[in-house]
Amino acid sequence: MSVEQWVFYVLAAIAVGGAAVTVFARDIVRAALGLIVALLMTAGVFVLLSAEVIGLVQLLVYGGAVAILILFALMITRAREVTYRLDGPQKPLALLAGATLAAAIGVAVVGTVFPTNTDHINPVGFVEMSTALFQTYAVPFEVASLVLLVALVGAIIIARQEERQ
Amino acid sequence: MMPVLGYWFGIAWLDAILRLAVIAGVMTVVVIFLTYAERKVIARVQQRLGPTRTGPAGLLQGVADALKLVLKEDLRPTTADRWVFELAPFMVFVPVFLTFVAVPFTRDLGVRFLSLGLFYIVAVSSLNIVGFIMAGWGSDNKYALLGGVRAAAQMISYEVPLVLTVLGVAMVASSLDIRVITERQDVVPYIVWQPLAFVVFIIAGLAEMNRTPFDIPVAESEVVGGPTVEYSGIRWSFFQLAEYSSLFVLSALGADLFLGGYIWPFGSNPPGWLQLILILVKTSFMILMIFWVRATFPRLRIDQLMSYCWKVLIPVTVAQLFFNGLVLVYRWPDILLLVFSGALLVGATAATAVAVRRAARRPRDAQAVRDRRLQYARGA
Amino acid sequence: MVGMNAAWLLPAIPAGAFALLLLVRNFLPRKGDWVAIGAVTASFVLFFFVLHDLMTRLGPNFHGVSTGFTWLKIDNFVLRVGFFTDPIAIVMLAAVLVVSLMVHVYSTGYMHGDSRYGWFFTVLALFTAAMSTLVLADNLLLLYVAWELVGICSFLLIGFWWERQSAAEAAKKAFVTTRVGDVGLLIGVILLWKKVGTFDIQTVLHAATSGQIGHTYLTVALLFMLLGAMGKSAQFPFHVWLPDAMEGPTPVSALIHAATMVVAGIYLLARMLPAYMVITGLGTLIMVIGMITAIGAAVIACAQTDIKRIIAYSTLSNLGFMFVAMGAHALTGGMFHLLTHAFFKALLFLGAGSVIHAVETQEVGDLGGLWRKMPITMGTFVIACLANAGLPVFSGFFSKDLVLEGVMHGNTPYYVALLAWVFLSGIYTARLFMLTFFGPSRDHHRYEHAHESPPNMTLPLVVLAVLTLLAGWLALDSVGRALGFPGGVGEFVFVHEPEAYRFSFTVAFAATSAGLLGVLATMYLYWGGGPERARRFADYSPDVYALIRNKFYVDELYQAGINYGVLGLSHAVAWFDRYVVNDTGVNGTAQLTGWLGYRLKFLQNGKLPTYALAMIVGVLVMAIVALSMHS
Amino acid sequence: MIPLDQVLVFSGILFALGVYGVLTRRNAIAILMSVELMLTAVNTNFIAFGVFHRPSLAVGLVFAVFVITVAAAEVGLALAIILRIYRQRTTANVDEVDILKW
Repeated sequence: MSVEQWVFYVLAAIAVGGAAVTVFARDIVRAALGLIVALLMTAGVFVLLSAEVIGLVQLLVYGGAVAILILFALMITRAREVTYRLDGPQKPLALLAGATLAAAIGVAVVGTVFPTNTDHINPVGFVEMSTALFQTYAVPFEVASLVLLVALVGAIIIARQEERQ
Repeated sequence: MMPVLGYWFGIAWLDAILRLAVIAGVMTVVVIFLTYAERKVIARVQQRLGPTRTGPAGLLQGVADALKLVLKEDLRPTTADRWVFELAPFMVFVPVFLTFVAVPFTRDLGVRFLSLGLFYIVAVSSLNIVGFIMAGWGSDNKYALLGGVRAAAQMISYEVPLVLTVLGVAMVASSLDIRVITERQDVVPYIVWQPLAFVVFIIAGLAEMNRTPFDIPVAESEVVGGPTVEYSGIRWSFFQLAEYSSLFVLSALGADLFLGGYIWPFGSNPPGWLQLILILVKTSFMILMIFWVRATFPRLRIDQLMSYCWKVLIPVTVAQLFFNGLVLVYRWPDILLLVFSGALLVGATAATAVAVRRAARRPRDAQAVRDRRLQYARGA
Repeated sequence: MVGMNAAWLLPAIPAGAFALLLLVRNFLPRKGDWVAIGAVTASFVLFFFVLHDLMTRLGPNFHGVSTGFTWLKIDNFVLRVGFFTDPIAIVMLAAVLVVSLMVHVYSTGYMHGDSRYGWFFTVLALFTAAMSTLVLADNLLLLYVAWELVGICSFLLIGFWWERQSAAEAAKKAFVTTRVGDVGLLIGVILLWKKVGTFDIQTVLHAATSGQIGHTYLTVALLFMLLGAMGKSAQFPFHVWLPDAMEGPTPVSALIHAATMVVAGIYLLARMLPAYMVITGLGTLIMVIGMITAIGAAVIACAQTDIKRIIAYSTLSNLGFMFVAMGAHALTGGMFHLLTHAFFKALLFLGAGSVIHAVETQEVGDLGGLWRKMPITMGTFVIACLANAGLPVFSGFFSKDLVLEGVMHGNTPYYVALLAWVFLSGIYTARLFMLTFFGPSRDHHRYEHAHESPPNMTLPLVVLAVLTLLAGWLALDSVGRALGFPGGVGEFVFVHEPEAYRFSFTVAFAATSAGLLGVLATMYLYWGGGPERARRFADYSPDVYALIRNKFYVDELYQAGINYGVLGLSHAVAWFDRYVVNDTGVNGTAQLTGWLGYRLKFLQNGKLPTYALAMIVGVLVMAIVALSMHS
Repeated sequence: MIPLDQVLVFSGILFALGVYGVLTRRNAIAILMSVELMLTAVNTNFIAFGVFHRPSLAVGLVFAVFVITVAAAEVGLALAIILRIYRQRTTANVDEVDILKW
């Protein structure tokens, strides 16, 4: 077992732990902190998979995003609710569904023979990826940026308080 | 690879540990010196003497402070969230520590030379926002929480112009490798081609580091130290460590990106000692400038801070990026970079000045803003 | 030169007139009656061009000419509006157009001052168009459409005075009764189409005669078509609607319920005769049905007192006679009788209408001695009566002889029965005109008031009387040749080979003596003093008289069937509908849905996590199914 | 060298945890966090398939970029909506935002 694999196990374990905190924690800020742990470790996994760019993008985007999430959580969660039960009444069912889903995915992964040779990683170079992003998929990229812009404008319009209230 | 810090013993994990140790040591020394330097510089600006007693000319003042902090009791409020409270200083410090990894000091001196170094620094440096929030929330203290929220809002906002200025330089150099960027400046440093980027870089950097005039999150007169209010001893020292380390890293990065780093003005490959001197001089220049700003400007209000970021800095930096793109794609002469960037700088300065003067003439504006904020706080 | 390719214009012109009148009749002078008359006249003139063209082409290998256009096209199935012109159609068309024209003209007088004068002509125009289409149709579907259209016209015109309860009832009765037959026709058409794959009549006939259609299948299809013919031609047991149809205006009775529409059934049989000839038993069946209708109607006619009903039963009787002719495959005679009957029966009706117009009653018991007041009507009426009685020289004589001769070969019992029918015809015909025009006037007030009809009513009478006098002579070869036909009617209308009319002295003598006997006996009964002798004669057997007087109680039988059978069934169905369909089915479904909705609505609790859970469960089920299907 | 299926199992666990969080959380922000978790799991899959496929597919990485973009847009809009709801109903509890029920 190579060092890389050990590193992967450690990262994955921490990530799953963070994710568990995200979904099981009773406190929303802790949940958010668990989320950032999970996301950072996943970014580490990306780097291990030699997708450094995506890993860094993940850091860049989610560092800020999670901070914002926490801000909002603090802002709109009433004080008595911070320690209030975060979970709804359908917890057992949700647990069952989640477990079944994990089992189904596991069975599917184990039972699938992947068509191409998957015995080692083929790194995607930065230049190669940029070419794909800005030339081959330039139009989808532009559309994605447009989506982002529209979402931004929409968010502003939705969130803005009416002037005459 | 670099000969100074090459593969020691040829063992990867040992190598990594050694490097971390070196970073920690260097940073500690640098921070101790910087605290002393700041106190001295500001004292001089304010026509005081500053620390003089400890050691020759007070040189050991920093060491003494550090010792005191380490020895002090590490307090924790009983209602604080234990894990969050205790991990927050590390969450603030680690990203700075990680940014240190990618900064080249000379051609051969540096922890790691990454081809995506600039991107890496930008990505990692954004993480310490979370640390401030953790500190603010975990302390279970109103001022701390307020400070943490302020820090988050400010740092997220100013990250955008910071990234955009860095991106401008990266465009001109057409690389994300900091060494490559530095070595493209063997003739003309990028401060010439991108004066606006340089100015915005310093401003946004100040905001990122919560330094005056953007020290709103930690303002003693408002939130009594903000997120760090409940910290003491070794944990508080980590905040200090993080602040001065990031000051140092950012200055070094600014020197590399805008001032020609370890090369300019001595051609493409000056000798190693000269490179070290060059980078130290330029970093010191940056640091001194930041101290100078701190000693000069009063603190801004948070709404002014936000308006300045979203209404001035981001538009002009985006415009600069756009012009850079035009010049680079159509291969116009480089002088146009200076023309556009300079024009934008002048325009932004003029606009800011006009806005400041107008705001000063309308005191009711501030009152109105305060009223609205009160209204909002009451849940209206 | 306008010829047979213009045959489509014959229905098209009245159809155009109908459309015009339907839209703007109230804005036209005289409510647009001239439009209808002009259209029919135009068709009538055009008819002669078609006839001329047909005669130039007539020959041993000539079957007919088909013109028209595509109606609709579905894949390779083409439906045509096609017009098929052959001698059979021409004979029928002659009857239709002549009588229609006469009735149109007559109606300007008879219907004068009626509140729905324009509407009357509108429907008449539609009827003329529809009837021409029916006659000329080259495919069964178009024929069926026209068949229903004339049914509609009949319905509208019987119920023309729908303010009268009896008229509305009669219209409904006619419509419902013929509908039974129409459905049969539709089924027959569909059956034939399913087998042959086309509606084209000639193709169907060819398929039938060449044995492409199995005999059992063909028999069933033809029996259904026979049902249609029986309904339209009011054969027993569907005959009940025709006497009641006399509630309509008299010109309508003349046109639709004597001369044209009711013989559509005969025409259908004539058109499909080659197919009917394939199945041996069908001819006998048709003959039996026709014979029952003919004799029964003739007997009933002897005891009726309503002048129009007597003529209506006479019509029924003649229709039965034509059915017998068709059943005996005496096509030539049947079609010829159709033509002559159209003339003299229309004449009878129009004469009766003239009388009714004058005295405003239909009861023969209130009439009498009118010959002094209305000489023209009387003259033409007598001619029509003599033709109906089948006395020599008049057209009925020739056509009847032609049929009798056709029947006589190998069908002696039917021949004898038909001689009895001729006798009965003589009786009721003589009774009719004796009671109407001779003897003392039984209602003085009405007698005083009576007057001859205006010229626009008497002119058609005269024209039809002339036709009644002369049309019969067409049977003779020499007369036919002189007029330009290849021969007499026998040469003109035939199925397999021309059958030239050979005047048979035996048949003529037997028939004439039978008719004459009936006439003379009746004249004796009613001569001079009125109906006393006849009443005494009836009193010999009051039961039998009552039976005949009440039309063998067929209507009552039907009414009982409706009362007990249909209404009983309706009650059962209504119960089923109310409790099973409505309460359990409709309301039950609604209540079940409502109850379920009330229960299930709580699933829609507005909480997003619930919805998300449902979604995930769905995805999981699909995933598990997919996985288990793969492994 | 990490085997592909281990990465996939890892992402599957993350995804399942995210699903559980979406189903069980009542606070809208917490639900949003769980959704982020699911998106990251999906991204892991994209990248894994992208790099393990031979010849390597830049498409997987490009897709990951798009997913992150859309996730950012989604977070922005969702937060705006949550903020709006909070202003109207003074709660971010999705159980209490159920006026669309029967």
